[in-house]
Amino acid sequence: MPNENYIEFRVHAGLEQVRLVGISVRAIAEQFLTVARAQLIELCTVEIATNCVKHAYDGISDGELTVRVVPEGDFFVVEVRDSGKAIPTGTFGDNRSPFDFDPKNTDSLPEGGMGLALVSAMAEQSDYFRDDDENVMRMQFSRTRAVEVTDYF
Amino acid sequence: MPNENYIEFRVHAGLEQVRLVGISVRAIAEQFLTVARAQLIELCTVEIATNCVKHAYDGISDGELTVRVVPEGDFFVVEVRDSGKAIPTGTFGDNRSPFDFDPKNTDSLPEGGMGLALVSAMAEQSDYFRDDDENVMRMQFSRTRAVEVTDYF
Amino acid sequence: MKLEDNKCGNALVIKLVGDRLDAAAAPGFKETVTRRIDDGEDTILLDLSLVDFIDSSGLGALVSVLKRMSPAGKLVVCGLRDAAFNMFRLTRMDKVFPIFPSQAEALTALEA
Amino acid sequence: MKLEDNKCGNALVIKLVGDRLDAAAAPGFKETVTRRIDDGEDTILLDLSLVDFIDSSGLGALVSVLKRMSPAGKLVVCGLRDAAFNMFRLTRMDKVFPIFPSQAEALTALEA
Ligand SMILES: Nc1ncnc2c1ncn2[C@@H]1O[C@H](COP(=O)(O)OP(=O)(O)O)[C@@H](O)[C@H]1O
Ligand SMILES: Nc1ncnc2c1ncn2[C@@H]1O[C@H](COP(=O)(O)OP(=O)(O)O)[C@@H](O)[C@H]1O
Repeated sequence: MPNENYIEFRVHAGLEQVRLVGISVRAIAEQFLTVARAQLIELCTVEIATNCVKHAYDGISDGELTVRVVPEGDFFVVEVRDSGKAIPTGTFGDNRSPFDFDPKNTDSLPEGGMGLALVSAMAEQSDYFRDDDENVMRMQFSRTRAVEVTDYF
Repeated sequence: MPNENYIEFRVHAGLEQVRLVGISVRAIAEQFLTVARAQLIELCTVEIATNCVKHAYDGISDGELTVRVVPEGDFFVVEVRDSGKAIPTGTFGDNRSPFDFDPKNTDSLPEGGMGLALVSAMAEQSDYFRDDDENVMRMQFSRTRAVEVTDYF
Repeated sequence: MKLEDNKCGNALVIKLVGDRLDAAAAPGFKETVTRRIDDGEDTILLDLSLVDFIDSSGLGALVSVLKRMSPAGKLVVCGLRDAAFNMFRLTRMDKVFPIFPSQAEALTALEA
Repeated sequence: MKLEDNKCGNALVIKLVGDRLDAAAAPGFKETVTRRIDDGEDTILLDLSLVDFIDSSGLGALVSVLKRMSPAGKLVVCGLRDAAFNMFRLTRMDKVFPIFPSQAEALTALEA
Protein backbone atom coordinates (compact mmCIF):
# COMPACT_ATOMS: atom_id res chain seq x y z
CA MET A 1 0.00 0.00 0.00
CA PRO A 2 1.48 3.32 -0.98
CA ASN A 3 1.93 5.94 1.71
CA GLU A 4 -1.20 8.06 1.57
CA ASN A 5 0.04 10.80 3.80
CA TYR A 6 1.51 13.13 1.24
CA ILE A 7 0.86 16.57 -0.14
CA GLU A 8 1.73 17.02 -3.77
CA PHE A 9 2.11 20.42 -5.38
CA ARG A 10 1.98 20.88 -9.12
CA VAL A 11 2.90 24.24 -10.51
CA HIS A 12 4.17 25.89 -13.61
CA ALA A 13 7.95 26.03 -13.35
CA GLY A 14 8.43 29.72 -12.57
CA LEU A 15 10.15 31.64 -9.80
CA GLU A 16 6.91 33.11 -8.43
CA GLN A 17 5.52 29.58 -8.11
CA VAL A 18 8.72 28.44 -6.41
CA ARG A 19 8.21 31.16 -3.80
CA LEU A 20 4.62 30.13 -3.08
CA VAL A 21 5.47 26.45 -2.89
CA GLY A 22 8.35 27.28 -0.55
CA ILE A 23 6.01 29.21 1.74
CA SER A 24 3.50 26.33 1.71
CA VAL A 25 6.11 23.69 2.41
CA ARG A 26 7.36 25.72 5.36
CA ALA A 27 3.81 26.09 6.73
CA ILE A 28 3.35 22.32 6.53
CA ALA A 29 6.79 21.58 7.98
CA GLU A 30 6.01 23.83 10.96
CA GLN A 31 3.25 21.41 11.89
CA PHE A 32 5.84 18.68 12.42
CA LEU A 33 9.15 20.35 13.19
CA THR A 34 10.53 23.46 14.86
CA VAL A 35 10.28 26.80 13.10
CA ALA A 36 14.05 26.82 12.49
CA ARG A 37 13.99 23.36 10.90
CA ALA A 38 10.97 24.31 8.82
CA GLN A 39 12.91 27.32 7.51
CA LEU A 40 15.77 25.06 6.43
CA ILE A 41 13.31 22.77 4.66
CA GLU A 42 11.83 25.75 2.84
CA LEU A 43 15.35 26.82 1.86
CA CYS A 44 16.29 23.40 0.46
CA THR A 45 12.99 23.10 -1.42
CA VAL A 46 13.45 26.54 -2.95
CA GLU A 47 17.08 25.79 -3.91
CA ILE A 48 16.15 22.65 -5.80
CA ALA A 49 12.99 24.05 -7.36
CA THR A 50 14.92 27.15 -8.49
CA ASN A 51 17.47 24.87 -10.16
CA CYS A 52 14.64 23.19 -12.06
CA VAL A 53 13.47 26.55 -13.35
CA LYS A 54 16.93 27.94 -14.12
CA HIS A 55 18.85 24.87 -15.25
CA ALA A 56 16.56 21.94 -16.07
CA TYR A 57 14.14 24.08 -18.07
CA ASP A 58 16.50 26.86 -19.03
CA GLY A 59 14.68 29.14 -21.38
CA ILE A 60 11.87 26.71 -22.12
CA SER A 61 9.09 28.24 -20.12
CA ASP A 62 6.31 25.68 -20.35
CA GLY A 63 7.66 23.14 -17.90
CA GLU A 64 5.90 21.82 -14.84
CA LEU A 65 7.28 21.25 -11.39
CA THR A 66 6.05 18.73 -8.85
CA VAL A 67 6.91 18.92 -5.18
CA ARG A 68 5.77 16.10 -2.96
CA VAL A 69 5.94 16.38 0.80
CA VAL A 70 5.64 13.29 2.96
CA PRO A 71 5.47 14.25 6.63
CA GLU A 72 5.43 10.75 8.00
CA GLY A 73 7.57 8.43 10.02
CA ASP A 74 10.97 9.53 11.29
CA PHE A 75 11.65 11.64 8.26
CA PHE A 76 10.02 14.63 6.67
CA VAL A 77 10.58 13.89 2.99
CA VAL A 78 10.52 16.44 0.17
CA GLU A 79 10.74 15.25 -3.43
CA VAL A 80 11.13 17.71 -6.30
CA ARG A 81 10.45 16.52 -9.87
CA ASP A 82 10.81 18.10 -13.26
CA SER A 83 10.87 16.79 -16.80
CA GLY A 84 13.68 19.02 -18.04
CA LYS A 85 17.35 18.34 -18.67
CA ALA A 86 19.17 15.97 -16.37
CA ILE A 87 21.78 17.34 -13.97
CA PRO A 88 25.17 16.71 -15.62
CA THR A 89 26.83 13.62 -14.15
CA GLY A 90 29.16 14.42 -11.31
CA THR A 91 27.50 17.73 -10.40
CA PHE A 92 25.64 16.35 -7.47
CA GLY A 93 27.71 14.71 -4.80
CA ASP A 94 30.68 16.80 -5.80
CA ASN A 95 32.85 16.94 -2.72
CA ARG A 96 34.37 20.38 -3.01
CA SER A 97 32.42 22.72 -0.76
CA PRO A 98 31.86 26.27 -1.96
CA PHE A 99 31.93 27.28 1.71
CA ASP A 100 35.52 26.21 2.13
CA PHE A 101 36.66 29.74 1.40
CA ASP A 102 39.10 32.03 3.14
CA PRO A 103 36.95 34.79 4.67
CA LYS A 104 39.83 37.26 4.35
CA ASN A 105 40.27 36.60 0.65
CA THR A 106 37.35 38.17 -1.20
CA ASP A 107 38.34 36.52 -4.47
CA SER A 108 37.79 33.08 -2.95
CA LEU A 109 34.14 33.75 -2.09
CA PRO A 110 31.47 31.90 -4.09
CA GLU A 111 28.92 33.86 -6.12
CA GLY A 112 27.02 30.75 -7.18
CA GLY A 113 27.09 26.99 -7.05
CA MET A 114 25.95 26.99 -3.43
CA GLY A 115 22.46 25.49 -3.76
CA LEU A 116 23.32 21.80 -4.03
CA ALA A 117 25.99 22.12 -1.36
CA LEU A 118 23.46 23.61 1.05
CA VAL A 119 21.06 20.76 0.42
CA SER A 120 23.76 18.09 0.83
CA ALA A 121 24.75 19.64 4.13
CA MET A 122 21.32 20.26 5.58
CA ALA A 123 19.27 17.25 4.58
CA GLU A 124 20.05 14.09 6.54
CA GLN A 125 19.90 12.32 3.20
CA SER A 126 19.59 13.61 -0.34
CA ASP A 127 19.51 11.66 -3.57
CA TYR A 128 19.22 12.65 -7.17
CA PHE A 129 17.93 10.16 -9.70
CA ARG A 130 16.11 9.86 -13.03
CA ASP A 131 12.65 8.30 -13.03
CA ASP A 132 11.48 7.69 -16.59
CA ASP A 133 12.05 11.06 -18.18
CA GLU A 134 11.90 12.98 -14.95
CA ASN A 135 14.58 14.32 -12.66
CA VAL A 136 13.92 13.59 -9.03
CA MET A 137 15.64 15.14 -6.06
CA ARG A 138 14.65 13.43 -2.86
CA MET A 139 15.55 15.08 0.43
CA GLN A 140 14.98 13.56 3.83
CA PHE A 141 14.97 15.60 7.00
CA SER A 142 15.09 13.87 10.35
CA ARG A 143 12.15 14.69 12.57
CA THR A 144 13.80 13.58 15.75
CA ARG A 145 17.27 15.04 15.44
CA ALA A 146 17.52 18.49 16.93
CA VAL A 147 19.96 20.33 14.77
CA GLU A 148 21.72 23.55 15.55
CA VAL A 149 22.68 25.80 12.69
CA THR A 150 26.23 25.73 14.04
CA ASP A 151 26.37 21.97 13.42
CA TYR A 152 26.75 22.57 9.71
CA PHE A 153 30.05 23.08 7.83
CA MET B 1 -2.93 30.52 -23.15
CA PRO B 2 -3.93 28.93 -19.85
CA ASN B 3 -3.24 30.87 -16.71
CA GLU B 4 0.12 29.61 -15.48
CA ASN B 5 -0.02 31.25 -12.11
CA TYR B 6 -1.62 28.46 -10.12
CA ILE B 7 -0.68 26.14 -7.31
CA GLU B 8 -2.29 22.74 -7.47
CA PHE B 9 -2.41 20.41 -4.48
CA ARG B 10 -3.07 16.72 -4.90
CA VAL B 11 -3.66 14.69 -1.81
CA HIS B 12 -5.30 11.57 -0.61
CA ALA B 13 -8.83 12.47 0.50
CA GLY B 14 -8.40 12.33 4.27
CA LEU B 15 -9.05 14.78 7.07
CA GLU B 16 -5.37 15.09 8.01
CA GLN B 17 -4.61 16.06 4.40
CA VAL B 18 -7.47 18.57 4.43
CA ARG B 19 -5.87 20.22 7.45
CA LEU B 20 -2.47 20.50 5.78
CA VAL B 21 -3.91 21.81 2.53
CA GLY B 22 -5.95 24.35 4.51
CA ILE B 23 -2.83 25.58 6.27
CA SER B 24 -0.97 25.84 2.95
CA VAL B 25 -3.77 27.68 1.22
CA ARG B 26 -3.89 30.18 4.06
CA ALA B 27 -0.11 30.71 3.87
CA ILE B 28 -0.42 31.43 0.16
CA ALA B 29 -3.50 33.63 0.58
CA GLU B 30 -1.64 35.72 3.16
CA GLN B 31 0.78 36.73 0.42
CA PHE B 32 -2.07 38.43 -1.44
CA LEU B 33 -4.75 39.33 1.10
CA THR B 34 -5.11 40.35 4.74
CA VAL B 35 -4.65 37.75 7.46
CA ALA B 36 -8.40 37.84 8.22
CA ARG B 37 -9.36 37.26 4.59
CA ALA B 38 -6.80 34.47 4.33
CA GLN B 39 -8.40 32.80 7.35
CA LEU B 40 -11.80 32.89 5.64
CA ILE B 41 -10.29 31.37 2.52
CA GLU B 42 -8.76 28.58 4.61
CA LEU B 43 -12.15 28.02 6.24
CA CYS B 44 -14.01 27.77 2.91
CA THR B 45 -11.35 25.46 1.47
CA VAL B 46 -11.53 23.20 4.49
CA GLU B 47 -15.36 23.14 4.43
CA ILE B 48 -15.49 22.02 0.83
CA ALA B 49 -12.58 19.57 1.08
CA THR B 50 -14.12 18.05 4.22
CA ASN B 51 -17.37 17.54 2.31
CA CYS B 52 -15.42 15.65 -0.35
CA VAL B 53 -13.99 13.34 2.28
CA LYS B 54 -17.22 12.89 4.23
CA HIS B 55 -19.88 12.97 1.52
CA ALA B 56 -18.43 12.54 -1.96
CA TYR B 57 -16.20 9.63 -0.92
CA ASP B 58 -18.18 8.45 2.07
CA GLY B 59 -16.55 5.30 3.29
CA ILE B 60 -14.49 4.72 0.16
CA SER B 61 -11.08 5.67 1.38
CA ASP B 62 -8.95 5.61 -1.73
CA GLY B 63 -10.13 8.85 -3.29
CA GLU B 64 -8.00 11.77 -4.31
CA LEU B 65 -8.60 15.44 -3.79
CA THR B 66 -7.28 18.28 -5.92
CA VAL B 67 -7.20 21.87 -4.75
CA ARG B 68 -6.10 24.50 -7.21
CA VAL B 69 -5.33 28.03 -6.08
CA VAL B 70 -5.11 30.83 -8.63
CA PRO B 71 -3.89 34.00 -6.98
CA GLU B 72 -4.19 36.22 -9.99
CA GLY B 73 -6.19 39.14 -11.26
CA ASP B 74 -8.94 40.67 -9.15
CA PHE B 75 -9.91 37.36 -7.63
CA PHE B 76 -8.19 34.80 -5.52
CA VAL B 77 -9.71 31.60 -6.88
CA VAL B 78 -9.85 28.25 -5.10
CA GLU B 79 -11.12 25.19 -6.94
CA VAL B 80 -11.73 21.89 -5.14
CA ARG B 81 -12.13 18.70 -7.19
CA ASP B 82 -12.97 15.13 -6.33
CA SER B 83 -14.11 12.13 -8.34
CA GLY B 84 -16.68 10.88 -5.85
CA LYS B 85 -20.46 11.13 -5.77
CA ALA B 86 -22.09 14.27 -7.08
CA ILE B 87 -23.78 16.66 -4.65
CA PRO B 88 -27.51 15.89 -4.81
CA THR B 89 -29.32 18.40 -7.02
CA GLY B 90 -30.74 21.29 -5.09
CA THR B 91 -28.32 20.98 -2.15
CA PHE B 92 -26.11 23.76 -3.26
CA GLY B 93 -27.74 27.10 -3.77
CA ASP B 94 -30.45 26.19 -1.27
CA ASN B 95 -31.75 29.48 0.06
CA ARG B 96 -32.63 28.59 3.61
CA SER B 97 -29.82 29.75 5.83
CA PRO B 98 -28.92 27.57 8.80
CA PHE B 99 -27.93 30.79 10.56
CA ASP B 100 -31.46 32.12 10.49
CA PHE B 101 -32.05 30.72 13.97
CA ASP B 102 -33.53 32.22 17.09
CA PRO B 103 -30.62 32.56 19.52
CA LYS B 104 -32.97 32.14 22.48
CA ASN B 105 -34.38 28.87 21.16
CA THR B 106 -31.76 26.18 21.58
CA ASP B 107 -33.75 23.67 19.52
CA SER B 108 -33.53 25.92 16.47
CA LEU B 109 -29.72 25.91 16.41
CA PRO B 110 -27.99 24.02 13.59
CA GLU B 111 -25.66 21.11 14.41
CA GLY B 112 -24.69 20.57 10.79
CA GLY B 113 -25.43 21.69 7.28
CA MET B 114 -23.47 24.91 7.77
CA GLY B 115 -20.52 24.35 5.45
CA LEU B 116 -22.08 25.20 2.10
CA ALA B 117 -23.93 28.16 3.61
CA LEU B 118 -20.68 29.58 4.95
CA VAL B 119 -19.07 29.29 1.55
CA SER B 120 -22.03 30.88 -0.25
CA ALA B 121 -21.90 33.77 2.16
CA MET B 122 -18.18 34.36 2.24
CA ALA B 123 -17.02 33.83 -1.31
CA GLU B 124 -17.89 36.65 -3.69
CA GLN B 125 -18.84 33.92 -6.13
CA SER B 126 -19.15 30.16 -5.76
CA ASP B 127 -20.19 27.60 -8.32
CA TYR B 128 -20.57 23.88 -8.23
CA PHE B 129 -20.39 21.87 -11.44
CA ARG B 130 -19.48 18.45 -12.86
CA ASP B 131 -16.48 18.26 -15.16
CA ASP B 132 -16.30 14.82 -16.77
CA ASP B 133 -16.60 12.53 -13.79
CA GLU B 134 -15.36 15.06 -11.30
CA ASN B 135 -17.12 17.38 -8.91
CA VAL B 136 -15.78 20.89 -8.98
CA MET B 137 -16.44 23.62 -6.48
CA ARG B 138 -15.05 26.93 -7.62
CA MET B 139 -14.83 29.78 -5.13
CA GLN B 140 -13.77 33.29 -5.98
CA PHE B 141 -12.65 35.76 -3.37
CA SER B 142 -12.29 39.39 -4.25
CA ARG B 143 -8.82 40.74 -3.72
CA THR B 144 -9.86 44.36 -3.69
CA ARG B 145 -12.97 44.32 -1.54
CA ALA B 146 -12.18 44.88 2.11
CA VAL B 147 -14.67 42.77 3.97
CA GLU B 148 -15.58 42.99 7.60
CA VAL B 149 -16.73 39.86 9.34
CA THR B 150 -19.85 41.77 10.37
CA ASP B 151 -20.81 42.19 6.72
CA TYR B 152 -21.97 38.60 6.58
CA PHE B 153 -25.47 37.35 7.42
CA MET C 1 -7.53 16.73 20.40
CA LYS C 2 -6.70 16.49 24.10
CA LEU C 3 -9.04 18.00 26.67
CA GLU C 4 -7.90 19.08 30.13
CA ASP C 5 -10.49 19.00 32.91
CA ASN C 6 -10.29 21.13 35.98
CA LYS C 7 -12.92 21.63 38.66
CA CYS C 8 -13.26 25.21 40.00
CA GLY C 9 -15.99 25.36 42.63
CA ASN C 10 -19.17 24.26 40.86
CA ALA C 11 -17.76 24.81 37.42
CA LEU C 12 -15.96 22.30 35.27
CA VAL C 13 -13.29 24.04 33.20
CA ILE C 14 -12.47 22.14 30.01
CA LYS C 15 -9.47 23.40 28.11
CA LEU C 16 -8.97 22.31 24.51
CA VAL C 17 -5.32 21.41 24.10
CA GLY C 18 -4.82 21.63 20.35
CA ASP C 19 -5.06 24.37 17.80
CA ARG C 20 -7.91 23.14 15.62
CA LEU C 21 -11.52 22.27 16.33
CA ASP C 22 -12.26 20.80 12.90
CA ALA C 23 -13.91 17.73 11.40
CA ALA C 24 -11.08 15.54 12.68
CA ALA C 25 -11.28 16.86 16.24
CA ALA C 26 -15.03 17.45 16.58
CA PRO C 27 -16.23 13.86 17.24
CA GLY C 28 -13.78 13.28 20.12
CA PHE C 29 -14.56 16.68 21.61
CA LYS C 30 -18.29 16.08 21.43
CA GLU C 31 -18.03 12.61 22.95
CA THR C 32 -15.90 13.68 25.90
CA VAL C 33 -17.93 16.76 26.79
CA THR C 34 -21.20 14.87 26.37
CA ARG C 35 -19.95 12.26 28.84
CA ARG C 36 -19.17 14.95 31.41
CA ILE C 37 -22.66 16.41 31.01
CA ASP C 38 -24.24 12.99 31.35
CA ASP C 39 -22.14 12.46 34.48
CA GLY C 40 -23.94 15.45 36.01
CA GLU C 41 -21.77 18.50 35.27
CA ASP C 42 -24.14 21.43 34.76
CA THR C 43 -21.81 24.41 34.81
CA ILE C 44 -19.18 24.16 32.09
CA LEU C 45 -16.57 26.62 30.93
CA LEU C 46 -14.84 25.80 27.62
CA ASP C 47 -11.42 27.41 27.37
CA LEU C 48 -10.65 27.84 23.67
CA SER C 49 -7.54 29.96 24.12
CA LEU C 50 -5.31 27.54 22.20
CA VAL C 51 -7.70 27.12 19.29
CA ASP C 52 -6.98 29.14 16.19
CA PHE C 53 -9.24 27.37 13.74
CA ILE C 54 -12.89 26.33 14.09
CA ASP C 55 -14.86 25.06 11.12
CA SER C 56 -18.55 24.22 10.78
CA SER C 57 -17.97 20.71 12.13
CA GLY C 58 -16.35 22.17 15.23
CA LEU C 59 -19.16 24.66 15.65
CA GLY C 60 -21.71 21.87 15.18
CA ALA C 61 -20.05 19.95 18.01
CA LEU C 62 -20.27 23.03 20.25
CA VAL C 63 -23.98 23.38 19.46
CA SER C 64 -24.49 19.67 20.14
CA VAL C 65 -23.04 19.83 23.62
CA LEU C 66 -25.00 23.01 24.32
CA LYS C 67 -28.21 21.17 23.40
CA ARG C 68 -27.21 18.32 25.69
CA MET C 69 -27.15 20.58 28.75
CA SER C 70 -30.15 20.57 31.05
CA PRO C 71 -32.27 23.76 30.76
CA ALA C 72 -30.97 24.94 34.13
CA GLY C 73 -27.33 24.29 33.17
CA LYS C 74 -24.79 26.83 31.95
CA LEU C 75 -22.23 26.46 29.20
CA VAL C 76 -19.93 29.37 28.40
CA VAL C 77 -16.74 29.84 26.41
CA CYS C 78 -13.63 31.91 27.00
CA GLY C 79 -10.29 32.84 25.48
CA LEU C 80 -11.42 33.16 21.87
CA ARG C 81 -8.64 34.10 19.52
CA ASP C 82 -9.38 36.21 16.44
CA ALA C 83 -10.16 33.39 14.02
CA ALA C 84 -12.40 31.61 16.52
CA PHE C 85 -14.19 34.82 17.47
CA ASN C 86 -14.77 35.65 13.81
CA MET C 87 -16.31 32.21 13.32
CA PHE C 88 -18.75 32.85 16.20
CA ARG C 89 -19.70 36.25 14.79
CA LEU C 90 -19.99 35.01 11.22
CA THR C 91 -22.50 32.36 12.24
CA ARG C 92 -24.31 34.47 14.88
CA MET C 93 -23.22 31.99 17.53
CA ASP C 94 -21.89 34.95 19.51
CA LYS C 95 -25.57 35.55 20.33
CA VAL C 96 -25.96 31.99 21.59
CA PHE C 97 -22.87 31.29 23.68
CA PRO C 98 -21.87 33.64 26.51
CA ILE C 99 -18.29 34.62 25.65
CA PHE C 100 -15.68 35.82 28.17
CA PRO C 101 -12.15 37.07 27.60
CA SER C 102 -10.53 34.87 30.24
CA GLN C 103 -11.17 31.96 32.59
CA ALA C 104 -11.11 34.32 35.57
CA GLU C 105 -13.81 36.59 34.15
CA ALA C 106 -15.95 33.64 33.11
CA LEU C 107 -15.67 32.04 36.56
CA THR C 108 -16.60 35.27 38.32
CA ALA C 109 -19.70 35.58 36.12
CA LEU C 110 -20.65 31.93 36.65
CA GLU C 111 -20.43 32.32 40.42
CA ALA C 112 -22.57 35.47 40.48
CA MET D 1 12.22 44.01 -4.74
CA LYS D 2 12.26 47.72 -3.98
CA LEU D 3 15.39 49.34 -2.54
CA GLU D 4 15.31 52.54 -0.49
CA ASP D 5 18.43 54.71 -0.58
CA ASN D 6 19.34 57.11 2.14
CA LYS D 7 22.59 59.03 2.57
CA CYS D 8 23.88 59.29 6.17
CA GLY D 9 27.14 61.24 6.26
CA ASN D 10 29.57 59.28 4.09
CA ALA D 11 27.51 56.14 4.19
CA LEU D 12 24.81 55.07 1.77
CA VAL D 13 22.10 53.18 3.60
CA ILE D 14 20.21 50.80 1.32
CA LYS D 15 17.12 49.23 2.79
CA LEU D 16 15.58 46.20 1.10
CA VAL D 17 11.83 46.70 1.01
CA GLY D 18 10.52 43.18 0.55
CA ASP D 19 10.67 40.01 2.54
CA ARG D 20 12.63 37.74 0.23
CA LEU D 21 16.09 37.99 -1.29
CA ASP D 22 15.71 34.99 -3.58
CA ALA D 23 16.37 34.05 -7.21
CA ALA D 24 13.56 36.37 -8.34
CA ALA D 25 14.84 39.37 -6.37
CA ALA D 26 18.61 38.83 -6.63
CA PRO D 27 19.23 40.17 -10.17
CA GLY D 28 17.49 43.51 -9.50
CA PHE D 29 19.21 43.88 -6.16
CA LYS D 30 22.62 43.16 -7.65
CA GLU D 31 22.11 45.56 -10.55
CA THR D 32 20.96 48.46 -8.40
CA VAL D 33 23.67 48.14 -5.77
CA THR D 34 26.35 47.62 -8.42
CA ARG D 35 25.26 50.86 -10.07
CA ARG D 36 25.63 52.74 -6.78
CA ILE D 37 29.13 51.35 -6.29
CA ASP D 38 30.10 52.25 -9.85
CA ASP D 39 28.73 55.75 -9.17
CA GLY D 40 31.34 56.09 -6.41
CA GLU D 41 29.67 54.98 -3.19
CA ASP D 42 32.35 53.32 -1.08
CA THR D 43 30.66 53.01 2.30
CA ILE D 44 27.47 51.01 2.09
CA LEU D 45 25.15 49.74 4.78
CA LEU D 46 22.57 47.14 3.71
CA ASP D 47 19.53 47.12 5.98
CA LEU D 48 17.99 43.63 5.78
CA SER D 49 15.52 44.10 8.61
CA LEU D 50 12.49 43.32 6.43
CA VAL D 51 14.03 40.22 4.84
CA ASP D 52 12.99 36.88 6.27
CA PHE D 53 14.23 34.61 3.52
CA ILE D 54 17.60 34.55 1.77
CA ASP D 55 18.56 31.72 -0.54
CA SER D 56 21.84 30.91 -2.27
CA SER D 57 20.96 33.22 -5.17
CA GLY D 58 20.42 36.10 -2.74
CA LEU D 59 23.64 35.31 -0.96
CA GLY D 60 25.44 35.11 -4.30
CA ALA D 61 24.19 38.61 -5.11
CA LEU D 62 25.50 39.89 -1.77
CA VAL D 63 28.91 38.36 -2.49
CA SER D 64 28.88 39.88 -5.99
CA VAL D 65 28.36 43.40 -4.72
CA LEU D 66 30.98 42.87 -2.04
CA LYS D 67 33.49 41.88 -4.73
CA ARG D 68 32.56 44.98 -6.69
CA MET D 69 33.64 47.31 -3.87
CA SER D 70 37.03 48.94 -4.10
CA PRO D 71 39.57 47.43 -1.66
CA ALA D 72 39.34 50.54 0.50
CA GLY D 73 35.53 50.48 0.55
CA LYS D 74 33.28 49.12 3.29
CA LEU D 75 30.11 47.11 2.94
CA VAL D 76 28.27 46.02 6.06
CA VAL D 77 24.84 44.59 6.84
CA CYS D 78 22.38 45.20 9.67
CA GLY D 79 19.01 44.11 10.99
CA LEU D 80 19.30 40.40 10.25
CA ARG D 81 16.25 38.44 11.29
CA ASP D 82 16.62 34.84 12.47
CA ALA D 83 16.28 33.13 9.10
CA ALA D 84 18.66 35.56 7.42
CA PHE D 85 21.20 35.32 10.23
CA ASN D 86 21.04 31.51 10.10
CA MET D 87 21.77 31.67 6.38
CA PHE D 88 24.87 33.78 7.03
CA ARG D 89 26.08 31.39 9.71
CA LEU D 90 25.28 28.26 7.71
CA THR D 91 27.42 29.44 4.84
CA ARG D 92 30.16 31.05 6.97
CA MET D 93 29.31 34.42 5.44
CA ASP D 94 29.06 35.79 8.98
CA LYS D 95 32.87 35.72 8.86
CA VAL D 96 32.88 37.77 5.68
CA PHE D 97 30.30 40.51 6.19
CA PRO D 98 30.45 42.77 9.24
CA ILE D 99 27.01 42.35 10.85
CA PHE D 100 25.33 44.91 13.13
CA PRO D 101 22.05 44.70 15.02
CA SER D 102 20.71 48.07 13.88
CA GLN D 103 21.36 50.94 11.47
CA ALA D 104 22.44 53.15 14.37
CA GLU D 105 25.09 50.72 15.58
CA ALA D 106 26.35 50.10 12.06
CA LEU D 107 26.61 53.82 11.35
CA THR D 108 28.52 54.47 14.57
CA ALA D 109 30.99 51.74 13.66
CA LEU D 110 31.36 53.03 10.10
CA GLU D 111 32.13 56.53 11.34
CA ALA D 112 34.76 55.35 13.81
N1 LIG E 1 17.91 20.55 -12.13
C1 LIG E 1 19.08 20.72 -12.77
N2 LIG E 1 19.21 20.43 -14.08
C2 LIG E 1 20.38 20.62 -14.73
N3 LIG E 1 21.48 21.10 -14.14
C3 LIG E 1 21.44 21.42 -12.86
C4 LIG E 1 20.24 21.25 -12.09
N4 LIG E 1 20.48 21.63 -10.83
C5 LIG E 1 21.77 22.02 -10.79
N5 LIG E 1 22.36 21.90 -12.01
C6 LIG E 1 23.77 22.22 -12.33
O1 LIG E 1 24.50 22.18 -11.10
C7 LIG E 1 25.16 23.42 -10.85
C8 LIG E 1 25.20 23.72 -9.35
O2 LIG E 1 23.91 24.00 -8.86
P1 LIG E 1 23.74 24.84 -7.52
O3 LIG E 1 24.66 24.28 -6.51
O4 LIG E 1 22.31 24.87 -7.15
O5 LIG E 1 24.25 26.28 -7.88
P2 LIG E 1 23.72 27.38 -8.92
O6 LIG E 1 22.36 26.99 -9.34
O7 LIG E 1 23.76 28.64 -8.13
O8 LIG E 1 24.73 27.38 -10.04
C9 LIG E 1 24.36 24.44 -11.64
O9 LIG E 1 25.11 25.57 -11.99
C10 LIG E 1 23.94 23.62 -12.87
O10 LIG E 1 24.97 23.60 -13.83
N1 LIG F 1 -19.05 16.84 -2.05
C1 LIG F 1 -20.31 16.39 -1.75
N2 LIG F 1 -20.79 15.26 -2.30
C2 LIG F 1 -22.02 14.81 -1.98
N3 LIG F 1 -22.86 15.44 -1.14
C3 LIG F 1 -22.44 16.57 -0.56
C4 LIG F 1 -21.14 17.11 -0.83
N4 LIG F 1 -21.01 18.26 -0.13
C5 LIG F 1 -22.15 18.42 0.54
N5 LIG F 1 -23.03 17.42 0.29
C6 LIG F 1 -24.39 17.30 0.86
O1 LIG F 1 -24.80 18.60 1.26
C7 LIG F 1 -25.13 18.63 2.64
C8 LIG F 1 -24.77 20.00 3.24
O2 LIG F 1 -23.36 20.15 3.30
P1 LIG F 1 -22.72 21.15 4.36
O3 LIG F 1 -23.46 22.44 4.28
O4 LIG F 1 -21.27 21.23 4.12
O5 LIG F 1 -23.03 20.54 5.77
P2 LIG F 1 -22.57 19.16 6.46
O6 LIG F 1 -21.43 18.61 5.67
O7 LIG F 1 -22.18 19.60 7.83
O8 LIG F 1 -23.76 18.29 6.44
C9 LIG F 1 -24.37 17.47 3.24
O9 LIG F 1 -24.97 16.99 4.41
C10 LIG F 1 -24.42 16.44 2.10
O10 LIG F 1 -25.62 15.74 2.13
